[in-house]
Amino acid sequence: MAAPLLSIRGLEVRYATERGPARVLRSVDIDIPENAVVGVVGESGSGKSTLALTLMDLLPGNAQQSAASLLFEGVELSSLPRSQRRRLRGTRMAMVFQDPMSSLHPLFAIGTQMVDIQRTKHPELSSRDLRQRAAAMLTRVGVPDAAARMSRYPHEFSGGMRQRVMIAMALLVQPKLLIADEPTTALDATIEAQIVELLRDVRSDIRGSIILISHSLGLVADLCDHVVVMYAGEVVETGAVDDVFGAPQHPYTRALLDCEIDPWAAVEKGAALPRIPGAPPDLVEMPAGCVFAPRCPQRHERCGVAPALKSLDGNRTVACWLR
Amino acid sequence: MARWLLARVMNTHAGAFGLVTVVVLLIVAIAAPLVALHDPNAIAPIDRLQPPSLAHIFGTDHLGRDLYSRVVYGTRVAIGVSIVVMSISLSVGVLLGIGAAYAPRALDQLVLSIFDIINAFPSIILALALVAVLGAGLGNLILLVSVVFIPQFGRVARAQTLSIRNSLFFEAEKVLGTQPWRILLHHVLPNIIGPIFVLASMNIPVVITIEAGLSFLGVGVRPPLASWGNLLHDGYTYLDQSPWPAITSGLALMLATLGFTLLGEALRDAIDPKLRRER
Amino acid sequence: MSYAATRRQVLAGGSALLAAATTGLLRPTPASAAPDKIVVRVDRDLANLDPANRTGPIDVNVLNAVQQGLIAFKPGSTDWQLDAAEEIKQVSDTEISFKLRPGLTFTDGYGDLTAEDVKFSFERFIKPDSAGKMVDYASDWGALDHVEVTGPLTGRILLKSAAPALWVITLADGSGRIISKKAFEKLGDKIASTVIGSGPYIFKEWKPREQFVLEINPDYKGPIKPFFKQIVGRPIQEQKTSDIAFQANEIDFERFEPENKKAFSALPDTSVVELQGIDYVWFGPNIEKKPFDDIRVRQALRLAVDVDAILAGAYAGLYPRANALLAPNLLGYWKEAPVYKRDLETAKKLLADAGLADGFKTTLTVLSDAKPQAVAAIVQANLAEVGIQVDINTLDPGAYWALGEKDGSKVLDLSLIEYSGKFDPSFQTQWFTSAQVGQWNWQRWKSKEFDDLDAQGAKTTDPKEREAIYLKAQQLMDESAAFVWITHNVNTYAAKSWLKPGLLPNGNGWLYTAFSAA
Amino acid sequence: MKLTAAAVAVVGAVLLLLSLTLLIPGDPATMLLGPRATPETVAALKAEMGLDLPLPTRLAQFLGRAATGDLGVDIFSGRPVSTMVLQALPNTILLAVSAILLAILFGLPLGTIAALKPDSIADQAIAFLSVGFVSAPSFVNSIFLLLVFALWLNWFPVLGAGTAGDPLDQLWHVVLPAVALAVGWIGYIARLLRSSLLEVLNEPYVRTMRAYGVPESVIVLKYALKPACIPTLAILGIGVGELLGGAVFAEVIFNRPGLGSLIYGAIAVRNYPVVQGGVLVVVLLFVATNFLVDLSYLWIDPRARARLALAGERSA
Repeated sequence: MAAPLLSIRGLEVRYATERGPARVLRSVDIDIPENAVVGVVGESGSGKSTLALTLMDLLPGNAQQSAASLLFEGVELSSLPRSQRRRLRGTRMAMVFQDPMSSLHPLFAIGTQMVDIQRTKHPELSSRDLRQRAAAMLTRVGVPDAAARMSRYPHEFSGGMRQRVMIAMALLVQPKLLIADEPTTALDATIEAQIVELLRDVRSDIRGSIILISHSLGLVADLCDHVVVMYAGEVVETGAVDDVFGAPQHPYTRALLDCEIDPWAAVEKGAALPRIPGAPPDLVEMPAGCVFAPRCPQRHERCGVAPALKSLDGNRTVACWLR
Repeated sequence: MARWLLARVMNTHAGAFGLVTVVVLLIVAIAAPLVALHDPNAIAPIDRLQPPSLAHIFGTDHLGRDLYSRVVYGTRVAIGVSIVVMSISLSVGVLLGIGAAYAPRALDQLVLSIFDIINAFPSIILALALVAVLGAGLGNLILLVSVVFIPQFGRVARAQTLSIRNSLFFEAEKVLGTQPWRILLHHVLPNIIGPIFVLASMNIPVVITIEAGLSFLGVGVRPPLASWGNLLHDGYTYLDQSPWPAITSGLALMLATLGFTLLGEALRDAIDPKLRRER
Repeated sequence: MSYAATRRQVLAGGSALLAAATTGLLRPTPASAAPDKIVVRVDRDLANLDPANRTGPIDVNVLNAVQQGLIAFKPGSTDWQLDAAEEIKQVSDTEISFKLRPGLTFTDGYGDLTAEDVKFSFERFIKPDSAGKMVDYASDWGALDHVEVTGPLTGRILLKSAAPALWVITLADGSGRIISKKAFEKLGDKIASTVIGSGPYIFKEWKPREQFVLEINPDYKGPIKPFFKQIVGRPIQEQKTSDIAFQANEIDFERFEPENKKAFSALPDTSVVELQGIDYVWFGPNIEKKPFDDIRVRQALRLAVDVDAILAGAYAGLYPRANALLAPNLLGYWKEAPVYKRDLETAKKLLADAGLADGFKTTLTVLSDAKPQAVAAIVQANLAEVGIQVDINTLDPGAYWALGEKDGSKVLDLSLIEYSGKFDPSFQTQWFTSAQVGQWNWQRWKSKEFDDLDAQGAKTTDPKEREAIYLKAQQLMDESAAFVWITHNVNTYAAKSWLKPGLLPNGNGWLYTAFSAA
Repeated sequence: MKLTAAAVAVVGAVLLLLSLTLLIPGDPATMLLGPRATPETVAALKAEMGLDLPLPTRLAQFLGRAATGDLGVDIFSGRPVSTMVLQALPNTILLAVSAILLAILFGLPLGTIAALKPDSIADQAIAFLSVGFVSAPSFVNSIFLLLVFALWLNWFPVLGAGTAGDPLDQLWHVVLPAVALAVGWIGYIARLLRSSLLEVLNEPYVRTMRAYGVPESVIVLKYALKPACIPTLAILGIGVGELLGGAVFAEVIFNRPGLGSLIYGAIAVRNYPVVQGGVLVVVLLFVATNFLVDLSYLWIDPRARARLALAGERSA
């Protein structure tokens, strides 16, 4: 099978806290195939967003990462100098953030912002051209009378419209890898549905892969080919969406699904948080053994030792002793 | 609480420096009679404007008075004035502020516009205008500088009180029939103290400067009472004959403002980072 | 050109310092030869240039240069010379006749100076103005009855009573300035700020709080020969700033604190002028108040205070000691006045006799300037040694001078007072009469005999007799033991070495016409 | 809304000023006449100055006249206070404006540098300087600058505000006093800007820019500096007040014929009409600048514009 667009091996991320380092990502291995849409699911605090920021190299100052390998289009990212890493952003990679309100600059017209974000990708184009591209793209993502809206400020847009702008930005730079971090969570149900529509609609425009980070299984089931289930900073199960959701192998995946019987319902009532007895572990003082053990209905003596991610048939993987 | 605060303040260099300086100044101010080596007003016409010597470690001024002792007593004036001023404007301001918050709209408005009026004057200018009328002197100085600072405290107190009055548990307490003064005591005051305290400590260096400034202009503390401002002005006048009066008093003044500024900021960051931007 | 250079640098965003250096070089460096323009420092701005309502020496000095009197002061003396008058004489005790020089003209085309103008100028002082208000200096002409014009250029000044003081107090000084009747009627209130004169200088320009400019009057016809083409006066509030400006060659002449004499003498291209004053600084009790009503207490005060220490301390040992009211260069100077040496024993004894063996508390009221406060501090220290505890009450000018009205002085215990003197003894004695109690006689000292002497002295014309009168008057003051004389002041001036200032003995009277090259 | 508040403040200020003159010990009349005053002349003069009227009457008169630009007359020279004040005003404005410009000119870059490399040597040095600057009172600075740059180095003039009509000469004379006033504010602005810039650089919208590889220089200079300046702007409002206060010292020490030295000089001799007029104009100046500062928000922040428009509709 073809080499993946991005392959992550042994990714570790720590945040320095008053109480000591919090290990938010631990020995994470993920492969993102070419032209695939990969969903990353898990409770909040499972490290989904950290994963995204790591890939974008946008981790805050108090975070330190180390990865055995971070291979993107055959290039080892972790060995790239920062300047070149920067040049990847806005050209090969782009990201759509969770909260469209705070993610657009309140003091500048969106036109200005949409022009500046293209410059790394298209240094050759004049500002006028960039403006036209931006306007066109706004129309594409369904912002009415785009040309005029270009000179308006974020606070003059509705939440949904803002998210459309964010998506437009992402499309403008034609990234090979687009990361969408909870693109719909901040929106209310009806708007969310529209944005989901839009995402499905523009899916084909992107000649690359998409990582869709969400805690809404419904959304993932709806948009993704592959899914990665994360818990407390570790990958517990991966595989094709239908397989994983159809026949979950990891108790945690099952638990998640149990909380959300009908994915569509979830979408309607807006991403209900899974209710699983107990709480995720403290990332500063991790318990030994399987991270999920404390909350696991099928816990047994072997869980005292952490299970490795093992491959099953139909190239899925799971980290549990029961398999 | 106190220990925690101390720790927070001491853990930055600036904070530590500020605290130490201020403590030293306070000791000097309180123990001035012990710290000073001579009577600050003892005149010795013969050895006027002497350079530093063993007898007079800062030298002497134009009347042969011991500069070191005068600087020491100047510390007492500077710090005394600023503390008294702060406590006056603090208490008056807080009372007015809380009062306004509880008072009927009209009264509240009145208080606010009084604050506005006071704030319409640049502080030094207001002080000068008041001096023009009341005349100079320690008492008047304290009085009029206090007026200048009342609004700041008033506004903070009022804002805090209002936010509590509009909060849910205030309603709850009312329903439970708790007396207003209890609520005041248990919920309002504790919330006010932090910011007010910070505000006061941030304003002390300002007051010190104003006192010195007015005294420098000869409309502040009256000689022979020693004030850094007076010393500086005399020093300036006799600069050709001896630079020491100007240098020593000037340095004392700057050290004090520096110390209090640093301490004030350390306290602010420790107690209430939100205030960082306000002034 | 050089400015252009500087401007370029500034426009080029060139560093301020560079540009600064250039202008720095442009600034006048001390010239050895006298230029035709000088800049003098005045300690406050001109205020009122109407001779009859002037506010002090700074105004008068300008008026004396721009307007003529019948007579004018001789530089450096209390003596006078002819100016507008070709001849003038005391015909009798109550009559002075004068004859004006022909062809004197006012500036700005206000025509010839005639006896009519003289009459108008002088009689203004004794007639209330349109608003019914007397001019501020009315008292200068208190003795005037009227002026009679006997010809275009001749007239007679007729007095109600003999007034020997008239010559130096009034005729030669501000109140003797001759203004143009025409101008006055035309300008009205504006004469407070516009000076029309016939004098050696014209009042060229006045930029309030920046500078005033005097320029030689080409049409001046009179005996006085001004030297400098232009004299610029710059008001400077802060003494030290002025000192620095002098050292930086921005001004050529200033008065400075005698304490700084050494420093100034050390400056390059600088000559220091010292001038004994005729003011009188003293302190004393309110003798209506206990315990000061007891002469023994007053004598004790006089002996307990160390005047020499005051002069050494507060006056840096540079001021001459005063032992009586009148200064050495005045008529009536009391050479043999007793010089009281400090004598604590006697002082204590006197207090004991007065039943105050263990002293008492009292207050010393002083003006809020540096010197009075220094004096007060020393007096405080001195009196403490005989058990008298002194609180010092410093008042700023407004409050202090307010003591001179509404019987404000009633509340005083001890007070330190400084009055400025004039060239005629009668001017000095007038404030100590019983009539002045409640106004300027703050010590409320009443002596019938003194009152008579004062009245008599004001009328007597014969110098010898007058001298005797004023000596007696001062002896009375001495006997009362109510006055502890300190100094007549000394004035020190710094001038660029090429400049010779024209000063009058009182120190603040400057004859701009007499400023010349050294 | 703000305007009315300002108006109230100003009127109140006038009232305050006038009522103060009631408490005067001794009065200008005597002050003016010195040891020559007879009760009659004093009385006459007081009548002339309207000191004998009851306060409300005087207030009404003063406001009425002030509205027409008449602030009464100098009790010594009889010159209209309004002219005196107007002559002084430009000098003070020039001084204040140059001081502010200096403060911004130096404070902005320093603050930015400090924020770009937090806790670097540069940052520490700047922090140290700033604190030092903040604690140096304007009159100490004035004396120091006067001695060093005017007297010893002779680079700048000592006296006054320069000859009117020669901008260069006036610029010349304003340098030292302006620096004396600005120094404290350089430090203050630098530190304020540093902290707010650091906050802004952690905002999500900055992260968005980074996510598209927008160069850091563009991010800081174009996108971060603008929002970071808002708090600084707010402080400038107050700053002008302190500047006008500090101007008194600078003007006295450098003998600049400005409002501060005018008021100071008048106080010493109890020239109340001048004190009143001078202070009133300073207050107006202060209130006006604060109003301008508020306006400048509208210019910077579109949300503020929106809010204003909204309020407009409501009131309409």
